[in-house]
Amino acid sequence: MFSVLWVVFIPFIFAALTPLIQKFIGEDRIGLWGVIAALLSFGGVLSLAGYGLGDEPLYVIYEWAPTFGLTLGFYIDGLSWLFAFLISGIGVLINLYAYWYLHKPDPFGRFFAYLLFFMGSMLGLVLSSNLIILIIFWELTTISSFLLIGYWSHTERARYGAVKSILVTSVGGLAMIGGAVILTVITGTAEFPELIKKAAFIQEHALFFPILLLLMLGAFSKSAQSPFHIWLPDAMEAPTPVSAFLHSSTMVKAGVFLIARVHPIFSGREEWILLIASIGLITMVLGAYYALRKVDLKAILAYSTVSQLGLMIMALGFADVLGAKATAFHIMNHAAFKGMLFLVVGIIDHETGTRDISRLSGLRFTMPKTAVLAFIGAFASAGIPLFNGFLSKELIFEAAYDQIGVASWMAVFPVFAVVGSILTFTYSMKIFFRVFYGEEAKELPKHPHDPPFGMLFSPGLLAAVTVIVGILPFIAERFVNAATAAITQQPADFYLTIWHGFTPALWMSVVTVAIGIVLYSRKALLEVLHSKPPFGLTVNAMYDWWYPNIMLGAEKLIGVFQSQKIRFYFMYILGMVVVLCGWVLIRDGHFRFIPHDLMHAETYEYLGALAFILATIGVALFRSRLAKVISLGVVGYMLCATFIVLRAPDLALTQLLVDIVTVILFVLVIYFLPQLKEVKESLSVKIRDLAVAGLTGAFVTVFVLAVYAHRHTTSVAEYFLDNAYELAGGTNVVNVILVDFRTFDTLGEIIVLAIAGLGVYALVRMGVAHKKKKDSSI
Amino acid sequence: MNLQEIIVAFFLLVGIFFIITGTVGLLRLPDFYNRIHAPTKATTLGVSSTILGAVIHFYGFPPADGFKELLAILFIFLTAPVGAHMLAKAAYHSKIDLWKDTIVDERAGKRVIGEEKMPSEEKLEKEEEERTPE
Amino acid sequence: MKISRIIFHIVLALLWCMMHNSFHPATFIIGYLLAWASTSMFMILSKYKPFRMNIWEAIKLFFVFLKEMIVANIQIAYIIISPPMNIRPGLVEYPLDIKNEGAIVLLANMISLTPGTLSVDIAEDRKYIYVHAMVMETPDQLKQKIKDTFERRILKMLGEEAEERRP
Amino acid sequence: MISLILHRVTRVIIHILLIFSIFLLLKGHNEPGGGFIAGLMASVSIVLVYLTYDIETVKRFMPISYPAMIALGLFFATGMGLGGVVLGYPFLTQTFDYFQIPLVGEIELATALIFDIGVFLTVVGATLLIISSIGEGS
Amino acid sequence: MIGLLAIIIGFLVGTGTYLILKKTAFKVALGLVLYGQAANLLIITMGGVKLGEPPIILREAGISYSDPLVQALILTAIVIGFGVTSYLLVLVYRAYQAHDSDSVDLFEEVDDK
Amino acid sequence: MINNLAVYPILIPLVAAIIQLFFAKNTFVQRVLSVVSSALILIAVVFLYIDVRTNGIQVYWMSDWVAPFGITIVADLLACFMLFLSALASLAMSAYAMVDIDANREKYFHFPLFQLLLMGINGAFLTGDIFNLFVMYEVMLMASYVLLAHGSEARQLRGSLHYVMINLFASTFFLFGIGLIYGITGTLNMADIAVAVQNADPDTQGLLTAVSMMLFVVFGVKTALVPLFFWMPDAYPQPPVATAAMFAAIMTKVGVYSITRTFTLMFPGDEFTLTVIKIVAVASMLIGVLGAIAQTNFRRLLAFHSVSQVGFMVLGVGFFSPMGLAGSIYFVMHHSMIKSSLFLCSGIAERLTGNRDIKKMGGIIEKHPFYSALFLIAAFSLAGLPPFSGFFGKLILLFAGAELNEYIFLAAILVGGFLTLFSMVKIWQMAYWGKREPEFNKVKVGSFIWGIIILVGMSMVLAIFVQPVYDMVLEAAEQLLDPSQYINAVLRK
Amino acid sequence: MIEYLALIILIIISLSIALCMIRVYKGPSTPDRVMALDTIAVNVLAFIVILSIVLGTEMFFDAVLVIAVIAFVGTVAISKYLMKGDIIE
Ligand code: NA
Ligand code: NA
Repeated sequence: MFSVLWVVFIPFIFAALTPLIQKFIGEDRIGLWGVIAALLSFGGVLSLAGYGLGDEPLYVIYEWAPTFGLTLGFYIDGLSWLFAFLISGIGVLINLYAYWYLHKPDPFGRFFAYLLFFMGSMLGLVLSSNLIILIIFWELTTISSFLLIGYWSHTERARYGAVKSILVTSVGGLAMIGGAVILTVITGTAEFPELIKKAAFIQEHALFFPILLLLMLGAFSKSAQSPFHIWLPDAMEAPTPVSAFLHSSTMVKAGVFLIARVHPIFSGREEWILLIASIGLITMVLGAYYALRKVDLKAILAYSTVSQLGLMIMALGFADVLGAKATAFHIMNHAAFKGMLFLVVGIIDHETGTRDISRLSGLRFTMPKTAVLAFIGAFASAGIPLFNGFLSKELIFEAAYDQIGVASWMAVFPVFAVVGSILTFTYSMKIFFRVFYGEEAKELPKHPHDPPFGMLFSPGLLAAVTVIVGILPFIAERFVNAATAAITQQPADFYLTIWHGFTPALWMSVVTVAIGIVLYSRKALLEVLHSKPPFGLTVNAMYDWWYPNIMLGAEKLIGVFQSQKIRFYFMYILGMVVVLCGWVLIRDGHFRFIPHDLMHAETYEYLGALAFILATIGVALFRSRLAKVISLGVVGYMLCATFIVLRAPDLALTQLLVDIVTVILFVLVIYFLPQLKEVKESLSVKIRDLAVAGLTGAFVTVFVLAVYAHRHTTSVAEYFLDNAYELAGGTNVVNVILVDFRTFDTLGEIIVLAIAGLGVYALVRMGVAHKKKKDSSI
Repeated sequence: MNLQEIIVAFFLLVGIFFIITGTVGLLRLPDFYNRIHAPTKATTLGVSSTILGAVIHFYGFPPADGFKELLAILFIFLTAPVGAHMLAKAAYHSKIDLWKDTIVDERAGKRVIGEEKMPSEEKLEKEEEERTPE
Repeated sequence: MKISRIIFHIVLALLWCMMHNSFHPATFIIGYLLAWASTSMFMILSKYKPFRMNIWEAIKLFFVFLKEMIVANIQIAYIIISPPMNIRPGLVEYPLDIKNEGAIVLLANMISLTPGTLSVDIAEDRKYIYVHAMVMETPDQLKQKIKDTFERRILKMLGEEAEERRP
Repeated sequence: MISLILHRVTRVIIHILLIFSIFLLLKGHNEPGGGFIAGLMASVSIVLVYLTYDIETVKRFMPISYPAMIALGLFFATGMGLGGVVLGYPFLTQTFDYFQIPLVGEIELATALIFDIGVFLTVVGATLLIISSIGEGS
Repeated sequence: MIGLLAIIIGFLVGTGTYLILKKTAFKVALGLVLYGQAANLLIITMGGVKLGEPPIILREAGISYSDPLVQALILTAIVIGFGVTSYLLVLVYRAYQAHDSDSVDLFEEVDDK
Repeated sequence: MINNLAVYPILIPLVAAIIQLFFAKNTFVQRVLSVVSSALILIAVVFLYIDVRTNGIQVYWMSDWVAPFGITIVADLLACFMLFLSALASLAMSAYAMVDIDANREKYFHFPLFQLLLMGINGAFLTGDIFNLFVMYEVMLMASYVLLAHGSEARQLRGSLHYVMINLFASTFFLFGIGLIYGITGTLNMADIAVAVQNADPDTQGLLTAVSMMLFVVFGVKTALVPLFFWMPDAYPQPPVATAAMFAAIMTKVGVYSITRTFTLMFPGDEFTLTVIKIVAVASMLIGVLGAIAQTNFRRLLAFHSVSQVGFMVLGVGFFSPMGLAGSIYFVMHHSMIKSSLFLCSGIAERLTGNRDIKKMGGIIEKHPFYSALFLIAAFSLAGLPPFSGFFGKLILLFAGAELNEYIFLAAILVGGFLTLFSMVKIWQMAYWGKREPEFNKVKVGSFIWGIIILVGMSMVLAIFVQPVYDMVLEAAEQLLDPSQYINAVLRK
Repeated sequence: MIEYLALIILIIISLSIALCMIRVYKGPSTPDRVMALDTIAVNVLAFIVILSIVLGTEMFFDAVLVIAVIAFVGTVAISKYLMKGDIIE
């Protein structure tokens, strides 16, 4: 049990300690720290081989947040162990390679911290038994790969690639979260073993397809399936070890892993095949086509990866044992040869200073060792016998061919599998022959030669695996069987051999190679593929359009509302009040004209009200500010009189005093303010303002009357009247309320006043002296 | 209707009479300097007799109590002339013209009131320009 | 000086008592203390030139003023209300005999309180009060009237004699 | 000097106003008035002094720091409340009692008055701080 | 009576609204003062306009008083409104000093340094 | 002796402020008092929480007058959480302010004003009286007005002009609302109002809904919901960063708190109300984040995010289920920590580069990797990426929505999360990535980041211990959904 | 009896206040408006006195006193502004 935690968390812990260790052993040697971490993790994985390759999986759970089905659970079966094995194993090689690859002024410590962080996340992802925990690690790989891709962030391209990768993959990630939450809520669990038990229930559920689609969006975006594939080529801006690690064997396979993981839960229904196999197929063909059109070696490899991932996903989409088996095998093989190819490209880039296929040629003379490696990688990729790629591709052909039996339209799968493979064969040949054959290239940025042993070691090892598995495939049998059993939840017991006899798959391979050779040797045919983009509007162009335009659009949208003109803000608030409250009032029939009985009043009250209203309107009407203030003063007096009429002497006093002080304040401030400019308001603005004013005024009147009609019959005020004298010792109940019953309000009130005072003081005193200060002599 | 009521009524009527003349004067008189005489009337005699009437109403005649109320009269007599004076001075200062039929202006040509010079004449003039309501 | 201040204190204390509607000694003492506190706080504001005052003349002045005010009120009221407005307004320069600033202010305020006349300003050299009157026959008549009704009596009250200083 | 008349009248009336404000403060518990009204009253009267004199003069004869006055006011109000807490009552608990004082008779003393004084001081301090700050700001 | 009061409140709010829709900071401040007064009037209305004695206890039986609680609330509200209004006014004036404009609209320069 | 625990969070800052005012010239005493006050509140809140957990809702009668007549201080679990947050934030801000606030501001009452702000905030969380809530709001707002313009720089003055006006305007509607509530119910005590609302006849119910909508708009303005938020992005970037962080961390939450309280206790949500709340919440979530995307001013961008994040919290209230409310509270906690640390981060970035525009920044990670890492954690937490607190906040809301079959809102949460990530990535790649050899002002970053470390650390605690924290907030949510607990505690003791 | 009279007077006073508003509207100068404001203050004062009679309570007299003693401060402030432009030197 412990070793599971060990495997997952060792890289994290080592990553976190990197800055500290770097201080001790020096930046130059921090790479060794990474290698040690990876080795420790790899050792842990090996120690778990018994579960991964045996019959009984390991399933450990640490409770975390049961409400959300969150358990820190780990599930080690053939599938997850295979992935963990690849991740940690290749991780060791990558760390080793990077130790030689990096050079100043790159910050080494940060690189290895990111790399270990990524490795840990990836291990957590594949080992977790819980869908939500898987997603958590999934997002961690997103974050860490974001940091890795943007490692050379001083270059525009690196930032672009990193941003693109995180944005595109997190679209899927978020969808996945949605799907996982819904799935957890309807089933009550997020544990894969539990979910598998409930597969029938899930497949019956009305939300089956939404959940599947949401989860698959995650898988497709991570595994760069069309149309999400766009991020992967730009992610090649990362240092080559990163590309080799992330984009050959680990991160991009997370999607494949997820599909394999949920295979037993979802694969029973047709939607599965329709969705997954088709997307895989499209991606495979498109990816290979793009790879063929590229001249940058890394770009070729990137699209090649896209294509290969499509191939695997297509096979998983078949939802049968053969597809699962083919995928499992191809995952291994692809990791080996593609990882190696990336490292080789890294070497080429490192030694020649360029990755442009049109500038490179004839490197076999100067870099013979590298050439051998490249040869193995390219031929494995092309699916030539004796290399491992051939074997797994053949299995996929077989699986695809079998689909014809399921439904006749599914003949598209074998047909297009061949088409894709032809393209793959062609670009693989390009990789090797264009770079290593032909005239020896002149004018390269650097003088090429074979790299140091350290850099050759990792690709060399992978090359060995490629060849050995290609020749002696039974070595991989246990791995593949265990993984297949895990994917299909059925015992799997296959033999892997080079020769199956003259099966349809073999003929498909023959056709592939034959047409491939024709295609590669006929330059004219290649030219056709190169020159004309089949459609103008590519997904990439859409992304590039969308990225700045969402900002521009947001700016425009916000600019419309956030006009920085406060009158509109007021109108929004008023509008919201009037609409919400008004709607309820009208709905419930509270909206009526003033009833006659409510209008009963003394004559003097009518006259006073008239004066009040006149004064109120005056505040708005007068043009001179002083006149406005005077009118406001009158309003204050009228309010005072109103308070008297309503038997509120304290209020009348307060209002009077406040009125005077307010008038003085206004006059004081008028002095400092500029003359009111004669702002010509258009008639429509005036009408608008009047309409808004009238509407709100009427609304408040109606609201007040409606509430008054339903006024309380008893209130707490009676208590105050009853007890003010006996219990609080005062006859002025208002004052008693202020200083006794509700002292805290009064305390708050004077605090407000105190702050206002201090605030004004600070405001006036702290300001920079106003340049155009009025001549103080006046 | 007893004597006290009669006295109260008398004072109230006198009060309201002067108050209303004050208002009428405020409306009718031709220029600011004439108009300002009107409120003086309302404040002095009008308000005093109103208050007196009220005091008698509440406390009898002669009032045995209600000194506080009477204090209001004192306050008015203290403050009213100052307000009127300040306002008139300000008006004169801001060059508000005397009525065309004013018979004499012995201060003409000596417009400067007080020690200091006029503040910003333009400013006040502008204020004047704007005084017509919309 | 002391005495005038004490008198002022007493007046203030009496006002305090009036506010309370109570002339209880305790109230008075509290009022006196408050008056003392207030005048001490605003020391500068409480410095008065000492002057003697004839109480009898003061009372007489008060009633004369009352009479004048009532008469003027009625006159002016009549003018305001009568349909043809018989006003003869003017701004006159009223020459002062009084020297004491406090007394000048007293006079000026009396003028203002009497309807129909208003002190617009006191000249810088304290020699004139500028009076706006609503009705006057001639400026001299108006000045004479002010002199006779108010200024002389004020001077009397202060125990001074009016210099003959005809305008 | 803006006006002799204003000067002279202010000299007299300021004391009346202040005393009146104290009157409003003290009787607020039983009749209209109270700390806030009294505070504003006192503020207005001192504003009158500001209007009559210039700021420098007022500063000279009234060397009061308004921020300190505010602090003092808050101190009174809060301190009164805390007094209750110390004695085991909730914050801001008020009490009152009637006392016989020779010569004066029965008077009521309420802790509310202390609170009201706090209100008074804060209001005066804040209002005057505002007005004098603007005045000075010119 | 209540009808009249409601109409007055409506006018205060309406006028206040008209003013706050203006461009001049000073007018907006005026409008807000009117709004505050409307609020005060509204609250006292809600205490009822049944018009008893002012809430100063006369210690006699059978007297009905007007609602003291609303009055206390309004007093608090007036004070708070006064404090905020004063601060706002000074802010208006200081903002004018700083930018030489008493418009309420913000400028670009406010956005970024 | 009575138990004064509930009133300490109000009392401590008040007393501290008064003492600080007396020590107006001694800034050292003021600084120390600031930190001490926050620490004391924090301790008091922890004890208060324990008290509430063991003895139920704590009710404190101010001035010794029983409810509903006097002002009642009520500490329930929600209030405790909010108090905890405000104390935590103020502690972090005080630590930051020690090095950030300039002498001039210190001289002009920065510290006492801050304490009074805190008092207003805590008062708003604790009060059980609707009018007192208004008063506490005003204390808080008044202090915030002053702190916002404190320093009187030109752009501050103008920025705060809108802020003051809008809030004054909204406060008026608050008063309208209180008046109308009193008119209908005849009481101001929130528990008493709740009883009155329960007993109201059907004819009056509609009126009460209308009044509650008015309050919703008021709180919506204060908490900056769409379409009421426009004042906020111009205001919050203006003051010193410690102040801005406090505003962002706690002040907007007061509005959320009030909405929660109003629509759980006084006007328990009906169909119409909840629909309105949810629509407004979603609009805020999306429009707020779009606003953030449009900005390049660091602080404005963060301010816009608050609009969006508040939408998440209010959405939880709109769900009106235990899980929804729990999610809302959790989100409030997460956001107050994360948003304030982001603001503090922006302050450091400004100091380093002398700029507020991220376009003019770059390469911070090269020189200050640790500080950059703190920012990154906070940024990704805000964006809701796991394993940070924001992820769990969102997760709880997602679960709540899924349980109620509110799939549209689920989608909105996810879209909002994506756009948030977009904008955070934008900051990161513009300001922290970039130049290889950046040139910065001399800043002792080490002395600034303690506040950030506290806050980010707490948010990590929130994330790691999500289950216990969730259990705690769920308890609070259940308490909210059972208003009788509150009512009984207040009205019958 | 007196109450009836007082009621009539009240009507007259409120009419008077309304009429004063005409002067506020017409101006034409600021001092005219201030004067109208002053007159309104006086009218309100009288209004309160008379209303006290109608209602039979003396509780409003403090307001009377305050108007009497305070109203002129506003006038002084505006006057000083008109005179000097600056109301506090
Ligand atoms: Na930049
Ligand atoms: Na940059």
